[in-house]
Amino acid sequence: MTPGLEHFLTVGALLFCLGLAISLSKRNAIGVLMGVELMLNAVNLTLIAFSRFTVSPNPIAGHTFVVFILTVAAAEAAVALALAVAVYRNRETVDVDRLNLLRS
Amino acid sequence: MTPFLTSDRWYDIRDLGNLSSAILEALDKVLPFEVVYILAAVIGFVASFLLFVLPSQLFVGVYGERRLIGRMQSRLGPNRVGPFGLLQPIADAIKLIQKEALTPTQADRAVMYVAPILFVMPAVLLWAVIPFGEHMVIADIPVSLMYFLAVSSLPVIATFMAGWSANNKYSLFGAMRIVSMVISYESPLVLTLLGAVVLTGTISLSGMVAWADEFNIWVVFVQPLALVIYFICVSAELNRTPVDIAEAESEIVAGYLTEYSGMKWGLFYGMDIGYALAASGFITTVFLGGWTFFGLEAWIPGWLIFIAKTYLIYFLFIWTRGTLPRLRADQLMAFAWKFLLPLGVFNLLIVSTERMLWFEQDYAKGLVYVFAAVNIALSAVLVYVWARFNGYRPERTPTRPRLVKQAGGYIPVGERS
Amino acid sequence: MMDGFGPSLAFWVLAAITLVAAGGVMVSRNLLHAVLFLILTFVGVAGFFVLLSADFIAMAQVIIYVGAIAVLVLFAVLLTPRSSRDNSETRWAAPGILLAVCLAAIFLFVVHDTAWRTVDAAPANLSAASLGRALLSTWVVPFEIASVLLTAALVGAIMLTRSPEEEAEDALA
Amino acid sequence: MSGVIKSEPFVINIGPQHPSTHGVFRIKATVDGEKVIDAEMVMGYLHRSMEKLAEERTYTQNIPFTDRTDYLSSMSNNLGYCLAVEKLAGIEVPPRGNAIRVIMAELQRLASHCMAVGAFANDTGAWQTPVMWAFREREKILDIFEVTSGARLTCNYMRIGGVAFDLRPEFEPMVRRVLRDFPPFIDEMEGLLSGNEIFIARTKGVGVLTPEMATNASLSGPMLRGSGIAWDIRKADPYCGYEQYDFDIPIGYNGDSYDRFIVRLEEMRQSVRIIQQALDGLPGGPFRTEVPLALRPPKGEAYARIESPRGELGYYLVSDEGPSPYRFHIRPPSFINLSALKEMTVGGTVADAIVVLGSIDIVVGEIDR
Repeated sequence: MTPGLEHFLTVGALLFCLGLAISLSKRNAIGVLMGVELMLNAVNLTLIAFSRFTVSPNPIAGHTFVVFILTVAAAEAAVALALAVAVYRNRETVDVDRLNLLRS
Repeated sequence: MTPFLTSDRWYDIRDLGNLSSAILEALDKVLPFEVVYILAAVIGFVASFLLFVLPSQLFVGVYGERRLIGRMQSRLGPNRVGPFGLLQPIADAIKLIQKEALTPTQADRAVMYVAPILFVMPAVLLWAVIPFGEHMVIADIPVSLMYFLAVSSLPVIATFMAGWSANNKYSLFGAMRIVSMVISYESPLVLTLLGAVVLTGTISLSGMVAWADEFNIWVVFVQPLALVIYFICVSAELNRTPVDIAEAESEIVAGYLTEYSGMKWGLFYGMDIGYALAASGFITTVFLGGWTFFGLEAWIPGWLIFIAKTYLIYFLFIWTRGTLPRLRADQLMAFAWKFLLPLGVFNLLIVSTERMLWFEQDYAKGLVYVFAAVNIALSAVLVYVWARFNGYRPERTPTRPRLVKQAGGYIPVGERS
Repeated sequence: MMDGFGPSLAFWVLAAITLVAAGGVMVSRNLLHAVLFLILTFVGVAGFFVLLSADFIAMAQVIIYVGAIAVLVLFAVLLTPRSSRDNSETRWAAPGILLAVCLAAIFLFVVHDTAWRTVDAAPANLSAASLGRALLSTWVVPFEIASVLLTAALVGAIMLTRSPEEEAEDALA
Repeated sequence: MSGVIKSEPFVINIGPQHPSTHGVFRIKATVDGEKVIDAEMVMGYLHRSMEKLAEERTYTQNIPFTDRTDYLSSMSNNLGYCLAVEKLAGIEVPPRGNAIRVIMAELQRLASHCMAVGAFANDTGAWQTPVMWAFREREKILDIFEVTSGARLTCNYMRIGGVAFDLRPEFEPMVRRVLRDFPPFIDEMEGLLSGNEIFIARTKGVGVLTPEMATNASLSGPMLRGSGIAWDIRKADPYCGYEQYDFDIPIGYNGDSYDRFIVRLEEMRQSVRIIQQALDGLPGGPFRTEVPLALRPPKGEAYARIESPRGELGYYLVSDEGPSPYRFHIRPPSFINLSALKEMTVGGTVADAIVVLGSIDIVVGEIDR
């Protein structure tokens, strides 16, 4: 079967949902971050697939979006990991269930 | 289709010799075009592997390096197996294959098995985009410089896996060090290459060679600082002495390789050389004009020039390895962030300005020679000034101790005895 | 245009690799294994980009995700202690997974129910050069903002991870 | 040390099997990331109970034991022991014997410092090149020892009352060749390492010993001189006629590893000067005072000390008029110098700890005896 737009979009959707499931269900803050990265990747895949397959006067726009997402993902990963390390240093844990300082 | 598959310049074996071209032309008449095309690519790959990669690996990488280092250290080096010890690498390989591949009980077995394989794959893939000569490139993709950078960032993962999976503290040290070092050295590395890219206006390696051919000047003359920084960064990424902190023998035994034995260790060892050779080839292509030599390539085959230049750069790797002590991990970090990165930014600024000037002069051919002269002077000044700014004070470190005639107590510095 | 055996095979192999690796991130108990699976996913997505004629983006994906982000994640894992390196689920795992499954169903329905207007031939100007031109003409303001964002993230990450001793050292200096 | 990586503290064993511990020595280091926060020295892997064994053997039979304590400077160890016995029994050594002893001790210092400097460079990561260069020069000295005493490493050459054999005719040209080759070699090492920015970065300010710390730990030798203290037994308490020779004591500036390194290099220059003078003024006459083989020194005790390549090497002997010593004790410089290791390593990185250990120049045979 020849892969078309639907195929790429399906992979992107599945990847996104897997990322969502990971980020919602993982206990470890770094695990949550990995889920977020997977979701971003899925979005990138979808954007590139659209830019390649759909009729558009300016198909490079999809690529531009992906470049920005890459940038944001790098910044997000750096800050999130710094947060995880800082949280670990202060609370001795990166378990998101136990980061409940605000609970009465 | 994809740019990888549609590029019309695949590896062309016809440049290598008349015999193979005759065979291929004969085949062309009986077989469909695509089959001959793919056949030529396969033969080209195998030929380049047999003619360059394998001999380089074994006889320049293993034998030549050991022999040269031996001479630098006033010993003979391998000289027993075969004529001049030339078969030593093969004897080593046989020995390594015979050895038992040990795995520690508490190790992460799967990861430990996969790591050497993952380490080998990128080393082979790297050669795909290096042009050995005119049309002699396996995949002439438009983003080959990016491809090289991308693929050469993969072995880090393998070395990390190796270091982490062995469940040995020294290995873990090696893994931590290599991860932190790669984070630090990736940025100056890419920044300096950006200098070369801005100057030549292409991210295709063939395009860079073509630029050098067109303007009759190598990138290194216009970008001397970029080559120096790139060489240091790539040594750091490849774990070559003086920056081999991830497998620093005198500190952490063998770093991530501590628990490896047999051919699994041999793969790491051999591919270390493979990466250094690939990096030499990359430097040759980007900075030294690849297979061109100011018109000499009309008489000498281009691939011979390319190999000669590659070995010359590889000799530099061997030379630094035989001479210099090793920096400490935190000093290396500081060196990357405080010294190389700002210099890379300066370099990029300079070359961007020049490119702008050049654009306004409609890419006049003579102007690039002026840039070369300016840049060489400017680089020397920049390095010196920036080093002084970073606290480089050689005159404050006396190389001779004080001398006193009489035994006695403590003599404070500055007091005459 | 995606005809021929090669691209089809590549697509199915890449899809299998990517999704299985993403599933590996979900199910592996060891956090380090999860990161390694994540890296495999990134490489698979890069392969998709190559298949979609986005060669520059593919290379950038490998350099940034595999070379930088994954290495950062590995580093963060090493900096947290061995005891907290498990990758187990929280108490709220079941609703989260349920939500993801529902969302997947919706997505798949939308994807397959819409009549996409697609072209067969790849657009001509998807090269790195045109991307660079677009970034520095049409999209120059977001481009500059992105660079500011990166700088802010760099500074922020450094400030977040400084230990009290280092602050004290700097206060003395 | 703000640039180092931190993690949870864990214990790492540097040694007993480690490329840089110069023998079977072990540092149990507690590290936080790369930073050493605690270090415990574990020794005794090479203990051979020499001090007790020596009480069962005659005074002359004990000389080979002293070869095997500091096996990198056996001549100096022979000399220290013989001096102690001579002091105990009141034996005079003829001038020729003394001059030969001085030449041998200084040659031994050259050989030992070659090893120290080369191994230290190896510890900083200069992969094998300096150590091979140093071995090339050391080889010439070992050849001299072989010609003179018949052995290269464990020479067993000194005797109570002098030396075992007279010098052979080949001796003088061989020593002259060493004297000719050594100053260029030292300059070469200086060019390769002393001015090397990486080497300076690795060693400068690493393992700093203040003069107070050095004296409190009763250090000696290049360790003490590196901290800027002008102390040399050859000057302070001359033996074997060292007072006749003209030489200087090199002293360092800050007491870091780099200073200890340049002090060792300079000591090699001074040793060349001493050998030159001793060889030029080599007196004739007997090379040994004849002493009975089963020597029974009068009741009493004696302590003789010399400046071995590693520092103050002392031998303490108690005699009960028997044929063997009642008590035999060695003050090994390596062992005493090692006592400052913890202070120097804690707070640095693992890589620094290796450099510091290399700069102490230990010989495990001497530590464990």
